[in-house]
Amino acid sequence: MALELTLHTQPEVPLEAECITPQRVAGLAAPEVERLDAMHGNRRVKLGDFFSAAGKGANDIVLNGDLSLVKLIGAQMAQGSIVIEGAVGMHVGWGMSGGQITVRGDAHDWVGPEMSGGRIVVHGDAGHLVGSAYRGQASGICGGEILVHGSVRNETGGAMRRGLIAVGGDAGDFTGVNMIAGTIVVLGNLGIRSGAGMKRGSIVSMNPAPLLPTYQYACSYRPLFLKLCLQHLRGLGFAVEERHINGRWRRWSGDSLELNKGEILLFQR
Amino acid sequence: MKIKKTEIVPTYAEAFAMWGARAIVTADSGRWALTAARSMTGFATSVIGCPCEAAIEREVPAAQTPDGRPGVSVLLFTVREKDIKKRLMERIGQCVMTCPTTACFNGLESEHSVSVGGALRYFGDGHQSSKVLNGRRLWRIPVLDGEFLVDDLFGIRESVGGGNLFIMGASASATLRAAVAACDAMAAVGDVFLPFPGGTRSGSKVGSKYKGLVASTNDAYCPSLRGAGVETQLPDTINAVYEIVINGLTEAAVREAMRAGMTAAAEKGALIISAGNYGGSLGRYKLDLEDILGGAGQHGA
Amino acid sequence: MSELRIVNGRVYDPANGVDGEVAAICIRGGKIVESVSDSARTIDAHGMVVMPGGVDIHCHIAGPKVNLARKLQPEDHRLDVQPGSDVMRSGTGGVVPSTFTTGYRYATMGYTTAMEAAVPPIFARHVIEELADTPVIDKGFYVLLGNNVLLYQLLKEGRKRDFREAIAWWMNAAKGYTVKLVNPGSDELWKKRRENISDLEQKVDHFDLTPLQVIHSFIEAVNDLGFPHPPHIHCNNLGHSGNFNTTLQTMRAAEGRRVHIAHIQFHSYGGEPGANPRSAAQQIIDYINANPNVTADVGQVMFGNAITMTADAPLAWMLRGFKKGKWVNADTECESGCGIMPFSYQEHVFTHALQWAIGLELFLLSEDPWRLVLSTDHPNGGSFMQYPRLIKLLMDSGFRREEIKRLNQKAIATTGLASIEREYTMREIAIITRAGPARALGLANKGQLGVGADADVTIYTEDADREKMFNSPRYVIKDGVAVVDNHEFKTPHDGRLLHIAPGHDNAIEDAIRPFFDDYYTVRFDNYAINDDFLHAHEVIPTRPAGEDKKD
Amino acid sequence: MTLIPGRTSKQGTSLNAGKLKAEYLEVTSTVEMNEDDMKKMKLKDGDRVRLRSPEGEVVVTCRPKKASDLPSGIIFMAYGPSSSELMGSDTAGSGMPLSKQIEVRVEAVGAGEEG
Amino acid sequence: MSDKDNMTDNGTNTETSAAAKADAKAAPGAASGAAPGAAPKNGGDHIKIVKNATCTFCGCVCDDMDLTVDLKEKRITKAKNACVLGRAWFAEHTIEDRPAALIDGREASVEEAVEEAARILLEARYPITYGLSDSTCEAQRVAVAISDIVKGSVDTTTSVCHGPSGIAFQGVGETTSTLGEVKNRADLVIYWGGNPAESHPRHFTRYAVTPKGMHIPNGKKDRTVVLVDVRKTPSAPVSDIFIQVKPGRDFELLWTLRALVNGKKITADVEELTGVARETLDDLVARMKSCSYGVLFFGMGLTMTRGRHFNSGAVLALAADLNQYAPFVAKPVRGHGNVTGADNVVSWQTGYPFGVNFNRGFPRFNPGEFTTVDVLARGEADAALVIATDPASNFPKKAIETLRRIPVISLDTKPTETSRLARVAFSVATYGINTGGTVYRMDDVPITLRPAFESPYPGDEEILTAIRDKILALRPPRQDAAADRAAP
Repeated sequence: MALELTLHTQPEVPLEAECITPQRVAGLAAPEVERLDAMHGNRRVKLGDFFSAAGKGANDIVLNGDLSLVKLIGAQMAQGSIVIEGAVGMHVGWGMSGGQITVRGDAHDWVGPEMSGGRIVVHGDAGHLVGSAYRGQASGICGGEILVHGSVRNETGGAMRRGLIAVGGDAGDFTGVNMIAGTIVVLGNLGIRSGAGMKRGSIVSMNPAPLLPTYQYACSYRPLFLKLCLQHLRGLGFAVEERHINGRWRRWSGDSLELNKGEILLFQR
Repeated sequence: MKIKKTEIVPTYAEAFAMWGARAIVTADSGRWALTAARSMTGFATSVIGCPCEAAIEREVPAAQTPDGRPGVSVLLFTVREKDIKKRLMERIGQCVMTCPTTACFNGLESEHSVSVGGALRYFGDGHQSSKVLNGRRLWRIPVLDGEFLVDDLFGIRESVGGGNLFIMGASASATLRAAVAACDAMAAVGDVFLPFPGGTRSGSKVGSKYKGLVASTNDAYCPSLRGAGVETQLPDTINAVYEIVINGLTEAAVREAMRAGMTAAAEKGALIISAGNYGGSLGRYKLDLEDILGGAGQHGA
Repeated sequence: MSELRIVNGRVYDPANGVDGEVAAICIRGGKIVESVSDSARTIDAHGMVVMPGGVDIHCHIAGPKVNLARKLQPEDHRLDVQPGSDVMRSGTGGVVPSTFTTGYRYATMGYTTAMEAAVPPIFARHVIEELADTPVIDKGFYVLLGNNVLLYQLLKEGRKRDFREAIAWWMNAAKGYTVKLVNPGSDELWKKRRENISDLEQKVDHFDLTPLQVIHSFIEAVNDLGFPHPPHIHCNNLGHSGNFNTTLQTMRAAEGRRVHIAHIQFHSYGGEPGANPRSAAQQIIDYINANPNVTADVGQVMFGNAITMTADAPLAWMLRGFKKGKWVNADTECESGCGIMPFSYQEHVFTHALQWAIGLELFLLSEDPWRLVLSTDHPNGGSFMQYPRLIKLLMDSGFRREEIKRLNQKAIATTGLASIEREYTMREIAIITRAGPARALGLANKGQLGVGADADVTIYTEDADREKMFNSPRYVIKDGVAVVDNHEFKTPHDGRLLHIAPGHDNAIEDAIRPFFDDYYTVRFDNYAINDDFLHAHEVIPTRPAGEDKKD
Repeated sequence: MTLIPGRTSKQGTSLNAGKLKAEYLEVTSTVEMNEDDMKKMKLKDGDRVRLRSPEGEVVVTCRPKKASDLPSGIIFMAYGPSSSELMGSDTAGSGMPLSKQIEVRVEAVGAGEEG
Repeated sequence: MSDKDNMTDNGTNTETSAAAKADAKAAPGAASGAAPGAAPKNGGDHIKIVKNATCTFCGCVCDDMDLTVDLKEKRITKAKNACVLGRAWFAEHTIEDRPAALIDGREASVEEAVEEAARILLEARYPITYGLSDSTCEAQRVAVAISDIVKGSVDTTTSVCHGPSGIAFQGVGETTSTLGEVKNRADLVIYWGGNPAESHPRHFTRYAVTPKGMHIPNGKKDRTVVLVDVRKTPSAPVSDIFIQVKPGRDFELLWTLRALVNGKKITADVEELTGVARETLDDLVARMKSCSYGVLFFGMGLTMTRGRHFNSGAVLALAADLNQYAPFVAKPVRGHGNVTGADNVVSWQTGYPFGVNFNRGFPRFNPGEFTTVDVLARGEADAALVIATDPASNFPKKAIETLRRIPVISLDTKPTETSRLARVAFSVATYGINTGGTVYRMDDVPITLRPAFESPYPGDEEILTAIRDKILALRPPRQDAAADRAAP
C-alpha cells in the first residue's frame, strides 16, 4: 500500500521537505510521517502542518495538491516511487540515485540536480536548469533519466556527465552547455547556443536549430545508437515518429573550443 | 531401451563445464547479419584445436533485436573464464565490426559479464563514445559507413560443453540422414549450439599415441577399424557413426536438445544411439540417455 | 577581573622548560599570573595536557586573494556548512572557509594566533576588515614588498637608506607585521610577458637588479629595522625540480642574518628542471640544522582538496598547464601579482606522494624544532583543519607506515622516509605548533605560559590517537576567556590585530608621494591606514639594530 | 522591436536630484529610435508612442537617432519606471531579468487616446 | 555640455598643490574616516576644503575630489576633479527637511522605527535584505549580520548588475588587475557592451584611456581603444576602432574570437551571424595577441541580455585564452559606488558573493532561487529590508507587486518609490558626503571616505546596528544550532 500525502494548507513561503522520500518514511505510521521535520522559510515545522498522511510509510508515495512551493521532494531517493499529482517546486529529486518520480503537472527549476540514477518523469513543463550543475560545479547529473513531456527552459543538462534527458516540447537557450557526456533529445525546437562549451555527448533535435560557429558539419547518416534511443523514448510514451526512428540525421561536431568530441544531431527532413 | 526400432545404449554423455556468451549480431539486412555471424563462428568447432567453440544459435527476427533490425544469435564458449573476453573481442572486432552495417549486442543476462565494447572502443582512436540506455552501456565506434554499435558488457555464464550423441547406422548415407534430422531438431531448441560443421561428424577421443597430440580419432567408434585390433564399441551391424556435440548454456537445455535429437534420429531410422564418456572421471555432467528420454529428471550425475 | 585556575594537568611549556610536569596555571585579566584568589573558577585538568594556544606562522585566511578563492568555489562551501548559534555567526567551510568559520575552526582546534602570509599593501584595508570579522584568534599579516616597483627603483638608484625608510613607512601604512617576499623579481616579467624568472642572478628586466640582490637588501634592511619577525620569504622556483639550489642560495644571501623561509617543502626538490622531482630534503635540512639564523615552516601537503592561492602568479599559470579549469590571475599595480587554481593532492600521483614524503622528511630530519615549524601553507598544501592529522603522522610511526603503504610507492622509494623511525614527543609538538612559531615571530607573550604571557591556553584530553586528541581540545582559553568549554564553543570573543609600528623618517614620504601621483590610482593621502580604522590591536615592538647594543 | 534600456548622463544626474522629481521621470520616459524606423511609422520628433511587452505597456516620447548610431529595430531608453513596466521577471536561474533586451511592440499614439 | 567634454574636462591628474602638500604633512600618514584630513580654509569659517575626498557615485570611486563645503548651508559648493555625475552627486546631496523616520507614512522617532523594523524582521518567515551597493562596507557587514540572525536572505544589487559575471567567475575564474596596471601598462583597451562616457565618465581619463603610465608615457597615443557595442554610444568617439555587433550576438562574436585566438577553424559566415566582417575580427585578434598588455572592460550590455552569465563567461575565457600570447585581463565595469564592497563583504562572511539565504541557519547560494528579483516575483518573501536602492522603481512589475503586499523597511537618502511604499522608512545620511567608512572600487581596491559635513540623519551603519541590537534583544533563543545540513 502506498503512503498518500495530501496538502491541506498552502505554504506562504517555500516549504523544504526533503523528508518526502521513500527511505525516510519507510515503516512509519501516518501520524509519524506527519511528525517529520520540514522547513517553512526559516521555521522548523512538522510535515503534518501542511500535509495529511494516509496509509503508512512505504516504497511508494503519492502526493496530492499544488506543490509548486514545496522544494526538495524525493531528495536522495534511492528506490521506490513518488507520484506527484500536480505541480512541484524546485530541486525535485535532488541527489536521486534510484527509483522513479512522476510529476503529473509542471516542475519548477532544477529538476534532478546531482542525480546519479533512477528516473524522473514530468508530464507538464519543467523550468530552467533541468539536470544541470549547480553554480561553480564541474558537472551536472552523472546518471539516470529525466523525461519531460512538455517544454523546458534554459540550460538543460548543463555540464551533465552521464544520463539521458528527453524533452517532448521545446528547449530554451544553452541546452547542453558545457556538457561532458550524456544524451539530450529534444523533440521540439532547440533555443540558441546549444552545446556551447560541450566536451562530449549528444544533443538531438527533430528540428533545425541555430548553431554556434564553433560547430562543424560532419555528414548526414543514420547513427544506430540514436535509433535505439528513440525507440526507447517511444516506449516511454514520447511521440517519436517512425520517420525519426528510421531517418537520416545531420551531424555537427563541437565545441571546437573544448574537446570537440560532442555532436549535435539534427533530423534531416 | 528402445525408441521405435532404435536402440538406446544405457550409457551417458559426459559433459564439461565451459563458459558461454551470446552475441546478437544485427545489420541493415539479414544477409549482412548472417555474413557477420558466419564469419564470427568460423573455425570454432572444438577447443581441441580452436580457440573457442561457437556457432549460430538462430536467426532473430527484427522485431526481437535491440535495434529493430534483422539479427543472428551467436553462442560462443570457452573452457576458461578468463579467455572468453579475448575471444569475443577478437571475433566481434574482426568479424562483425568489419562487416557492413552491423552492430553487436549482448544476448545473455547474467550476473557475470565481461567488457567487450569497452575493449573494442580503442579502435575509435579517441573518437569513440559511450551511451548508457536503460542502464546498459553501448559503445559507438565510428566506422566508414556510420558507426559500429557494440555493448560494453557481455553476460557470461557457466555452461555445459561436450554433450554428445553417437548416431549409428548401417550405411553412411542413412546414418547421416538420421544425424541431420537430429541436428535440425536440436537447432530448434534454444540455448544450445552444435559446434561442428553442419552439426555432426566429429568423433575424437582424448589423447593419442603421438606425444603432444591431445586428441585423435575415436577408434572405438570407427567402423573401419573394427578389425584393426582396437577395442571396438560397435556391433557388426554398424557401418557408420555420426557424433553430434552439443554445447548449451544450461544442462537442461543440453538435455532437452539431446532428447529432441534422439527422437528425431530414431524417427529417421538410426539403429543405435549412444554417447561418449570417460568413465565419469573428467566431466562434471553425466547426461544419461535413458534418463533423458524418460524425462524423469537426472539421476546419472 | 575574571580569574581562572587550571590544575592537575600535564603542562607542556617548552619556552619555560616545563615538559609534561603536573602544574597549576593561573589566569587573571587575560594574562598568566603567579596566583589567583580562591574564588577563581578551577578547571581540573586531570588526565589532560595543557599547552599554550597554537600559533600558525603561515596561512592564508584573509584578503583579496582569499576572498576571490572563496567566491570561486561555491561547490566547495555547499558540502561543509557551519550553522550559527546564539554565540556564533553562521558560515561555510571547505578549503577556504568564511571569516567567522575560520576563526571558530582555528579556536576549536586549539589555535589562538594565526598570521596571514601575503598581503599587497594596497589591499591592507580589506585584510583588516576581514580579520575584524575573524573571531577569537589574534592575527597579523605580512606585507608583500618583494616585487614593489618603487622599492626596486630606490635599490636601483643605490638609495639604501631610503629603501629602508620606505619599508618602515610601508609597514606603518599597511599595519603589517613583517615583510613578505614572494618569488622576488618575477612580477615584472610576469606582467610584461607572462614569463617567470628562474635564475637568482638574472637581471630583472629594466631594473639593474638581480633577485639575489633584492633578497639580500631586504634581509639586511629588515634586520637593521629590528622587526620582531625577519623577512618571510617564498623563494623563487617554487615547485620546480632542482629548486633546492635556489633555496640554499636564498638562505646564504642572509649571510648569517635572521631570515624565515616559508613552506620550505615546496622548495626542497632535486632533479633536473623539467624532469621528475626528487627529494632534496636532506640538503635543505642540513643547511637549516647548521645555521641558527634560519627559521622555516614546512608547508606540508596533505591529501585531499586544496587550493593554490599565491602571489606567485607564474606558479598558478604553470599548474593551469597541467589541469584545465578555473584559473584566477590578478595583477596589482606596482606591488604584486596573484594566482589561484583549485587543486587536489592525490595519494596515487607520483609528485603528490613525493611532496608529502619530502615534508615529512624535513620534519623528521630536523634537529631543532624551534626553527622548523608546522604549517600546510593553508590552503595551498591542504586545510589547517588537517594539522591534527599531521601531528599524528609525526608522533606515531606506526600510523605513518600504514599511510605510506597507501601511496605511490615509486615516489616513496625515491625518498628516505620509510627508514626514519623518529617519533615527535609531546614537547616537540608543543614547540613546532606554538613555542617555536611564537619565538620565530618574536611574539614574547605567545607560545608560552610563563607569568605575564597572554592567557591563551589549550587543554586536550590525553588520547593515544593523536589526531583525535588534537582535533578536539576540551578547553580553549583565549585572553583568559574559556571560549571552548568542555568541547563546546560557549563564549564569543574577538582577537586582536598584531602589527608593528617601526619608527621612520617622515621625509621619506617626499620620495614616495610623487611616485604615487604618477603610477598609483589611489591618492597617496588616502593610502595609509590610521589607527582609527583598526579593531582591537596590539603593537609588537621593533628593536632596531642600534638599540640591540644598549641591552 | 528590441528595447535596450541603459544609463545616460542625464539619467545619472537627475537620479541624484531625486527619483520622484520631474526631470528624472522625463528622462526615463523618452525613447530613442532609428530615424528610418520612425519615418516608416510616420513618427516625428516628440511624438508619443506606446510600447507593449508581454508584461505591460507604457506611453513614452520618441526622439530620432541617426541610422549609423542606432540600428534599425532597436530602441533605446534610460532605465527607470517605464522600462520596469515592460521588463519580464524570469531570470533563468541567474538572478538577472533581461533588462537590456526587451522585445516590444511599438505603435504611434493618437492625440486623443493618450492618458 | 557635450559628452565629449565630460570626458576631458575633469580627468587631468592634477599636481598636488603646495598647499595640499602642507596639509598632508600636518596630518602625517593620514587618511582618516572620522576626522577629515583637512581643516577649514580661508573664505570664512563656514567654508571648508576637503582634499582627496572620495566620490561614491559610480564604481570608479575617484578619491581625488577637492570639495568646497559650505558648513552653514550644509552643502558642497564645488567639487574639483569631479565628472558630470560626480558634480551632481555632490551638489544634490544637501540636507532636506524630512522626518528621520516614517511608519506607515506617519512621522515616527528613530527608536520607534527601529523597534518596528526589528519586529517585522523577527516575525517574518522569509525576510529579505536587499541593496547595499550605495552603502559602506561597515554598514554592509551589519546588514549581513541581521540577515544571518533573522535567518532571512541577503542580496545586493550585484544580482541585477554584474551578478551574472559573478556566476561566470565561479565557472571560469578570471584574469584581472587593479586599474593602476591598466593605467601603467595597457596599450590595448577594449570596452564591450558598456558606455562609460555616460555611466563612468572618468574611467577614460583617470584609469584607462588618457592617463600616462609607467610603460605608457604618452597616454592615449600609446594605446589602441576598441569599442564593441550594438549602437554607437557617446563612448564611441573615444575609440580608435568601433565594432558594431548585431544585437543579441555578443556571445557568438566572443565565441568566434575565442576560436580565432585558439586557432580553431570557423566555417560559419561570421559577418552574417554577428554583423562584423571577418577581416575586422582577424585584425582585432592580431592586435590582442601582439599587445603588451590588454584589457577587456565589459558592461551590462553583456550581463543583461540573453546569455547573461555565459556572455560574461565568454569574455573571461577569451581573456584567459589570450594569456598564452600576452598579458591580458578582463574587468567588469561595476556600477554603484560600493557594489564591489558588497560582493566582498557578503563573500567573506558567507562564502558566496550575493543572493545568500540563511533560512536553514547557514548560508546557501543559488542565483534564481535566492536572488531578489526571483524571490519577489514569485511572491516568496514576507518582509523586506531595502538599503540604499529603489527596487520599487527599477524591478520588474511582478516583483514590485510583492513589495506592495509585504512589510518593507527602507533606508535611503532621498524619497523613492520604495520608501513611499515602505512600512518603515528611514532617512539616512549620504555615505562619503556625511559619513565615513570604506568602499571598494570596481577593481576591489578599498578606499577610505572623507565626509564633508554632518547630516542630521544617522548613517546606514548606525540604523542597521540599532536594528541588529534590537533584534538581538527581542529574539527568542535559537531553537536548534545544528539545523538540518542535508539540503543543498
